[in-house]
Amino acid sequence: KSDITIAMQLEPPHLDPTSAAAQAIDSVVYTNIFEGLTRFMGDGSVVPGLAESWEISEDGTVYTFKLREGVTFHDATVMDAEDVKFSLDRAMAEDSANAQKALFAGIESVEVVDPLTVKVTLSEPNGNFLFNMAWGDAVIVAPESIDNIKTNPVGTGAFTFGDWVQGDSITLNRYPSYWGDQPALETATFKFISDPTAAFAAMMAEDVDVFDNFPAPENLPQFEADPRFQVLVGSTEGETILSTNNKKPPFDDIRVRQALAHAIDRQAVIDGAMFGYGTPIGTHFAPHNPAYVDLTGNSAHDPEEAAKLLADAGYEEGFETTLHLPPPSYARRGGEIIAAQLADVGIKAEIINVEWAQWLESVFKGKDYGLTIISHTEPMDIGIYARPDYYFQYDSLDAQTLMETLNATTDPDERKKLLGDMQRLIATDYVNGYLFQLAKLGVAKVGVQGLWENAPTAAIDLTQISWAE
Amino acid sequence: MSRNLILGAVLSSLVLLAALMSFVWTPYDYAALDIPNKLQPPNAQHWFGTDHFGRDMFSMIMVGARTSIAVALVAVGIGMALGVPLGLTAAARKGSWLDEVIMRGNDLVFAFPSLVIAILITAVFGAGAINAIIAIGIFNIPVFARITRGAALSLWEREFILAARVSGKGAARISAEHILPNVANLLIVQGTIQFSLGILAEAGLSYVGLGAQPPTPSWGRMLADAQTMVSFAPHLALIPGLAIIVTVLGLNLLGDGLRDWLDPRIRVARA
Amino acid sequence: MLRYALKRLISLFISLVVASVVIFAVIEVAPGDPASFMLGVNAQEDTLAALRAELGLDGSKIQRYFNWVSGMLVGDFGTSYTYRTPVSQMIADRMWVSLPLALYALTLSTLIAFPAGIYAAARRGKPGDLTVMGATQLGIAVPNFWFAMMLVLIFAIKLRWFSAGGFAGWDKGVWTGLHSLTLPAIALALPQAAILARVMRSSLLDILGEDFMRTARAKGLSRRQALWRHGVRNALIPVLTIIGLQFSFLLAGSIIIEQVFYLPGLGRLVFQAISARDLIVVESVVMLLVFAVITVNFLVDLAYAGVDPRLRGRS
Amino acid sequence: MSLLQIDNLSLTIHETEILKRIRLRIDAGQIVAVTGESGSGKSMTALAVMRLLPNGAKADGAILLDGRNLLPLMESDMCALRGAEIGMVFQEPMTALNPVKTIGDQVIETILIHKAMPRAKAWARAQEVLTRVGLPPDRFPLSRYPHELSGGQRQRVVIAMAIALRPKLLIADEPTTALDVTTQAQILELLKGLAREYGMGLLMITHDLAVVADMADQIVVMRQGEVVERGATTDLLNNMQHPYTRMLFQASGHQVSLPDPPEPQPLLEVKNVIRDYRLPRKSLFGRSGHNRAVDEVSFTLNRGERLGLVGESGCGKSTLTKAILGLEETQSGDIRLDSQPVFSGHKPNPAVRRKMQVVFQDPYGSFNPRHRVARLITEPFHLLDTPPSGPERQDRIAEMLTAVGLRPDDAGKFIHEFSGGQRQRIAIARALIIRPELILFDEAVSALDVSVRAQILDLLAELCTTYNLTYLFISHDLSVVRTITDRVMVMQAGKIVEQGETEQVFSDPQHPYTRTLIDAAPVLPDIGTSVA
Ligand SMILES: Nc1ncnc2c1ncn2[C@@H]1O[C@H](COP(=O)(O)OP(=O)(O)OP(=O)(O)O)[C@@H](O)[C@H]1O
Ligand SMILES: Nc1ncnc2c1ncn2[C@@H]1O[C@H](COP(=O)(O)OP(=O)(O)OP(=O)(O)O)[C@@H](O)[C@H]1O
Ligand SMILES: [Mg+2]
Ligand SMILES: [Mg+2]
Repeated sequence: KSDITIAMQLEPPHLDPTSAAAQAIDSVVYTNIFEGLTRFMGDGSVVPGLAESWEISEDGTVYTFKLREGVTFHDATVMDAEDVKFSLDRAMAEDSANAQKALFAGIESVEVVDPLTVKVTLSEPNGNFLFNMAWGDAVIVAPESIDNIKTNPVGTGAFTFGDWVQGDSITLNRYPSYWGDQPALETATFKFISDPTAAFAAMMAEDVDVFDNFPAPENLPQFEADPRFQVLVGSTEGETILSTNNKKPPFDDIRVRQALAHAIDRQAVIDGAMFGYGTPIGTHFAPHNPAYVDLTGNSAHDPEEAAKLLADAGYEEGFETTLHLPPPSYARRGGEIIAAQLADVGIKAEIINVEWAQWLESVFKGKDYGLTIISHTEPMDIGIYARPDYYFQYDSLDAQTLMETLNATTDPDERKKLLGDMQRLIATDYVNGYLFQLAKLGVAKVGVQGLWENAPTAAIDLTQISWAE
Repeated sequence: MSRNLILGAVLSSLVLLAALMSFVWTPYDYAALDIPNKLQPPNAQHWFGTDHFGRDMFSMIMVGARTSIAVALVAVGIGMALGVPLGLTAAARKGSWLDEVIMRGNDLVFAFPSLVIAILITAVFGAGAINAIIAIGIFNIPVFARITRGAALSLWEREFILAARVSGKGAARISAEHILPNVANLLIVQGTIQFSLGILAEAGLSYVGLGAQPPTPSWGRMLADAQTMVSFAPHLALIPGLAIIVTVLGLNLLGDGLRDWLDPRIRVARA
Repeated sequence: MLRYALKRLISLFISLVVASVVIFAVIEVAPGDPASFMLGVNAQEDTLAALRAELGLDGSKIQRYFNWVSGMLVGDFGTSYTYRTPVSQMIADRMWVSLPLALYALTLSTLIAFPAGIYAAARRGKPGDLTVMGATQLGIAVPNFWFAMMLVLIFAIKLRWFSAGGFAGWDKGVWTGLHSLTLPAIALALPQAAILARVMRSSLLDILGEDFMRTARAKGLSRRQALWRHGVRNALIPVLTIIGLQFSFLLAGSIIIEQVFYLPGLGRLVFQAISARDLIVVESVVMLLVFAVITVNFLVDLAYAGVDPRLRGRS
Repeated sequence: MSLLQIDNLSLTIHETEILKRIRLRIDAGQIVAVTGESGSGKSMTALAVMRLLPNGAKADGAILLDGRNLLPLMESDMCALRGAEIGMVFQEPMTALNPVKTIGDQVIETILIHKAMPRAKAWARAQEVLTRVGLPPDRFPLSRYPHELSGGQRQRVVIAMAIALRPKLLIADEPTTALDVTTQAQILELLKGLAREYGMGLLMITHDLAVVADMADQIVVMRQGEVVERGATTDLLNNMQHPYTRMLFQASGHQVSLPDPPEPQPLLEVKNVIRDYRLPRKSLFGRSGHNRAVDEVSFTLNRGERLGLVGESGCGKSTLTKAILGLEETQSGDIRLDSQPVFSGHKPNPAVRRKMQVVFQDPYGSFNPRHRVARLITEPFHLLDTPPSGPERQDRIAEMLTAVGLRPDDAGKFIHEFSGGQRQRIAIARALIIRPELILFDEAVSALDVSVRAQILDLLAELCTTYNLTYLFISHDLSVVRTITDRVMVMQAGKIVEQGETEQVFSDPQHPYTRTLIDAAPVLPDIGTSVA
C-alpha cells in the first residue's frame, strides 16, 4: 500500500508557508513540498536541508552555505544560489508578508558566491540562526513560480502538489526526480475535519488512516482499546499558559499574580481539559528540552496561600476580572476549570469566549483583557518575555538583559545556564500562570510507520511514513 | 380540553417548574467541579450522572432550563413587542406606502439566512445570552408582523370594525380596542410555537458555542460538550437532547391544544 | 405583464441594495482584522500594513463598499482574503455540495411528508392520524444536530453503512456523491418533513371541508378519489410556500449539519470565513443567499400560477 | 311505486337528535319543495339521501329509491348511484366548483367516473348538457375555469354536472339563495324545465316561500327535525293546518304600517357622487383597472322620511352607504347632511358624523365578540364631546335596550348569548343611542329568518312613531322595501335609474330595469284570505 489519507483539523488558507502564520500550511507543505537550508527532525534537532554543509566565521556573523547538487524544483528548473538569495531577500523585503519576519531581522546581506554557494552576513552573531532557517517561513522558493505559489506551490521536496478540493482535501504525489531517497508513499491525501466528533467518527469509520493532532483527547482510550488503531502521544512546543495582563491592576501586583499561580490546580486542568494528556510546567519552557528546569513546585496548588496573598494585596474579598478564551478545547475547557478554581479563592473571572480574530484584536493587539489561556507553540520562544510591549506586558530589565546576553552567546553550556536563569526569573516573577505542555496526540491505523511522535514544528513529514508489510 | 393540551401543559409546566425550582434548590451546585468523579452514569447520588468535569447533570439540566426559557421567552417577547405593532400598523394602513415598507422590510429580514446572521451578530458583539436573544428575536419580528397583519386584515373587513369607524374611532384606537384582542388567541398560539423554535435556536447557537457562556449551563452547550463523548458516555448527549425534545414537544402540543381550545368556532359552540 | 415584471424587478433591486448595505455595515463593524488573522502573533507592523495594502483593506469603507458592489454587478465577487482565490469560484465549488444537498433533503422531506400528510388527513382523528401527527410533533422537537449525531453513531460507526462525513466529490460518480450526502440529507430532511407533513395535512383538511369536495362526492367519486383528484392539488398552494421557505433555509441553514458531517458546503464556508474575518467572502455569500431566497420566492409565486389558474393571466 | 320514498327517517349526530321520523315521497317528474326555518333539518334530509352525512351521523329508517333501500348499501354501491341516479346541486355556486380544474373537466368527470361512455363521447355529452343549461360551448368553452364565470353561470355548471347522466332524482339544496333575483329566476326556470323535460324527480330545498309557491307540485314544511305539514301546493296554500305553517307564510308577507312623513325638509343631500375602486390585478401579470361602484348619484332625503334603495347584488348600494357615512372619500360629488359636508379636507367631519348611525346586515359580525352589550351599544358615545357617564350612562343603556324590546339586565351579556333577531335589536339600539338624525340600514334584515324579520320590521315601524326616525333602507328584497319605506330609489350598476313614491314605483315601474327586477322577484300568492 503506497497511499495514505491523513486528517488534520484545520485547512490551510493557501499553500505559501512564507506569507501566513497558519500552521496548517506547514503541516501540508513543510519538507513535503518545500524545503529550507536546514530542517527540523522529529526529535527537534536541526539538520542540513538544501544546504549540504556550512561554515561559520570566527565572529559568528558570516554563514557560508554549500548547497546540494542536482536539486530541482517540481517544474524541473534547477535550484541554485540565486533561488536562495531570492527567497531570503523576499522574506526580508520592505513589502514582505512573512509572518515571522523577525527570523530574518539580523541578516545584513545575502551574496551568491557561485551557483552552489551562498554567503549570508549577519549584523551581529546569532546563536539561533541555523534554527531560524529551519522554519517553514524560511523555505526556498523559486522566482519562476512565485506568482502562483498560494494555489500551486512549486518546491524542491519529495512531493508535488496534486489537487485541492477546497473545504475537503489536498492531494500530494511523489516527485520522481527528488534529490534524496525516494519516499515509500506514492500519494498522500490531507483531509480537513475540524469538528472533533466528526474526527472521531471519521477515524472510527476508517475514512482516514492517520489523524495528526487528534482534537479530542477524551476519545483516545477508545482508540487504544481498539486493535485497529495506534495512539501516538508525544510533545509539542506548545506551552499552555494562563496569560496575565501584567500592567492591568490588580495584576500589576506580584502578590496577586502569585496568588493566581497558587490558586490553580494544574493536574485538575490536565485531567479535566486534556483527559490526562500534557506535562505540567512551572515556567515557559518545554520539558523535553535539555535546558528545562522543573519549577512546578514554585507555584504548587495551595488555595490557602493564594487567599492569604490576596488578602495581603488588599483583596480579601477577591476581585472580578475577565478570562478570554480562544476556540481550541484546551482553552475552552481549561478556562472553565480555572474559572472554577479561581472562584474558590474569591476571584470572579467572567468567561468570554472569543474567536481567533477577536482574540488577536482585543487581547493580543488591544491588550484589553485580564486573563487568557493560550498555547505558545513557537519553539524556543522564551524571548517574548524580553518584549515589554508583548501582550502580557511584562516589563523587566533583568529579563531583557538576560535575553540579550543569551542571543550573543554561542557556547552551549553557557546558553543552557542562561536559559535556566531566564526560566527561574519569569517563574518567580509569576508573569503568567504556567499550566502544561500541550501533548501531541496522534491516532493512526495500525501499520502506519514513521509518524513524528513529537512536534518540534507543525509538520507531517511524509518522507518518513510508510505502511508495515 | 384535548389530550394534546393536557399533555402539552403538563410537559411545559414540568420544565418551567424545574427552571423555577433551580433558583432556590438544585441537588448540587451546578458549577461545582469534581473532576475525579467525572463521567459517572446516572446513579443514586447523581440522578442524571455527571459530566466531563464531574458536575451534576441534574442540576445543570435544571439551571439549563432557566437559560433556555429565558432566552426563548425574551426573544419571543422582542418579536411580539415589535412585530405586533408593525403588523397592526400595516393592516390599518393597508395598501399605503407604510404598509409596503413594513412588508418589504419583513420580506427582507426573512430573506437573510438567520443562522448566518446570528453567527455574525455574535461575531460582532461577542457570544453570550443577550446576543443570542437579539439574534433570535430579530427573526421573530417578521413572523409576528405577518401573522398579525394577516389576521388584522380580515378583521378590518368585519362589520364590527365598520361599526367602530362609524362611531368615529381612529385606526390606532380600533387596532388597540378591537383588532388586538381578536388576534390575541392567534398570537398566543404562534407565541408558543415561536417559543419552542426559540428553544431549538438557542440550543443550536449554544451548540456552535454562541449561546450563553459558561459557567451558565445551557442545553445546547451541554450537547456540544457531549459530542465527542457519546460513544462512551451516552447519557451526556441523551439527557440534554431529551430535555430539549420534551420541552419543544410540550410547547408544540400546548400550542396545538390552545389553537383548538381557543378556536372561535368551538368557543361559540361551547357557549 | 411588462409593468408587473418591471415592478417586481425594481422591488428585487431595492431589496438587494438594502441587503448589501446592511450586510456590509454589520460585517465591517465586526472586530478583528483579516491581516493579523493571517499573519498571527509574530507578525510585524510593517508586514501587516503590507498585507492590508495587498488585500485592498487600506481604502475608506465607503470606497470599499462601492468597489464591492460595482464588482458584483459585473459578476466579480472579489478575491478571498485568506484563500486568495476568486470568491465566485469558491462559491461555485461549494454550491456543488450545498445545492445538491438542499435538493436531496427537500426531495426526501417531500417524499416523506406528502404521503404522511395525505394519509393523516384522510384518516382524521383515527389512530393512523394520531400516530403520524405524534411522529411529526417529535420530528419538530428533535434538534437536527442531535439527530445527526445519532445517525452518525448508528449508521457510520456502528453499522458502517455510510461514511461518517466528508464529501467524496462528484467526479467519483453521482452515486458516490449521493451516498456521502445521504446521512446529512436525512438529518436535514426529518424536521422539515415533519413541518411539511403538518402543513399538508391541515391544508388538505381545510380543502376537505370545502363545498367542491362535497360536489365531487355527489358526482359519485369515492372519498379517496375525491381526495386525490380534487383535494391534493388545491392543498398544494400553502405547501408550496413552505417548500419555498424550506429550500431557502436548507441552502443556508445547514451550517450546523455541514459542520457535523464536515461537508465543504456554503454554510461552512461562511462559518469559516466569519472566524477568519474573510469579509469579502462573508459579504458575497450572504448576498448570494439573500438573492437566492428572493428568487426562490419569485419562483414560488410563478409556481402558484401553475397550480392555481385564478392567478394565471387571461389571454 | 314512488321514485323516492323516505320512511321514518331519524338521524342523530353525536347523540343529538336532528331528524325525527321524516316521511317524504317524490314521483318521477314531480317537484317537491322542502321548506322551513333555518336549522330545521332540510339539508340533513337531503344529505341523508345522498349518504353524505357528516361524521358521527347515524340514520335510521328507510330511504327507498325505486324501491331499493339506500341506507344499508355498501359505500361503493352508493358511489355508483351518486351522480348517475341521484344528482345534487348545492347552495353556494362560488365554492361548489374546484377552482383549479376547467369546467369541462369537471362536467366530464361525472360521466367518466361512472364509465358511462368513452372520453370522446363524454366530451360531446358535456357540451350538450352545458348547452342545455345555457352555456353554449362556442361562448363558454370547456377550457374555462370557474373563476372566469359569474355566480349564475357557475350554478349552471353545477347543474350541468348533476344532470349530465340524467339522474332520476335531482336534489337542489337552496340552489339560488346566493344569487341575485334576476339570476335566481333564470336558474329556477332552468330547473323546472329540466324536471319536466327529463322527467326527473326534483327535491328542492328552499326557505323562500314565494319560490316554493311558484315552483312546487308538493310542499313539505319542516320544523325542528320534523315534517309538520305536507301536501299538494294549491291545497296546502289554501288550507294550512299547522300553526307553524301559517306563521311562516304570514311572516313572509308581513306588512307594517308607517306613520305619515312630515313636510319635506331636506336633511341629506347627495349630489353627483362618484366612487371608483382600484381593482386588484386580475392576474399575475395583468394591470390594475378601475371599477366605478357609484356613478353620478344624486338624491335628497328629507327629515322624517323613510327612503328605500333597491338593486341587485353588487350594484353599489353598500358603497354609497360608506360614502354617506364618511368612511370613504369619494372621487367627486358632494354629500351634505344639514347642509354640512360629511367630508372636508380629506378628513371625515366629526360634527356631521355624530348625526348618523348605521345598522349592518350581519347581526353577529357587526359586534366585537369580546365585548359586553353595554360596551357594544355605547360605542357611538365616542362621537360625543361629553359622553354620558355613571348612572346617566346606565339609564341610556337601559332605555335603549327597553326600546328595542330587550331587558336592561341584558347589558352584561356577550353577543353570542343572543339569538339572531335579538342581536339585530342590539344593533338598532347601538344606532339609536346617540339619537342620530339619520340611520342607514344596509341589508339590515336580509340575514334573518322570516319570522324574526317580521318582528324587526314591526320594531322599526314602532320606533318610527316614538323616535320620529329618518332612514335610508337598503335591501335587495323588494317586498320588504315596499312595506317599510315611503319613497324608493332603484339602483343599477352604480346609477340611480328610477326614484319615486314606493307604491307608485312598485305598481307602475317606469324604467325597464325596475320592471325586470319586479318581474323576477318571486311573489307569494295572496293567501291572506285562505288562512283559517
Ligand atoms: N356537522 C354537523 N354536526 C352536528 N350537527 C350538525 C351538523 N350539521 C348540521 N347540524 C345540525 O343539524 C340541524 C339541521 O341542520 P340542516 O343543515 O339540515 O338545517 P337546514 O334546515 O338545512 O338549515 P338552513 O336553512 O340554515 O340551511 C341543525 O340543528 C344543525 O345545527
Ligand atoms: N373594497 C372594494 N374594492 C374594490 N371593489 C369593491 C370594493 N367594495 C365593493 N367593490 C365593488 O363595488 C361594487 C359595488 O359594491 P357594493 O358592496 O356597494 O354592492 P352592493 O350593492 O352593496 O351589493 P350587495 O347587495 O351584494 O351588498 C361591486 O362591483 C363590488 O365588487
Ligand atoms: Mg341547509
Ligand atoms: Mg352591500
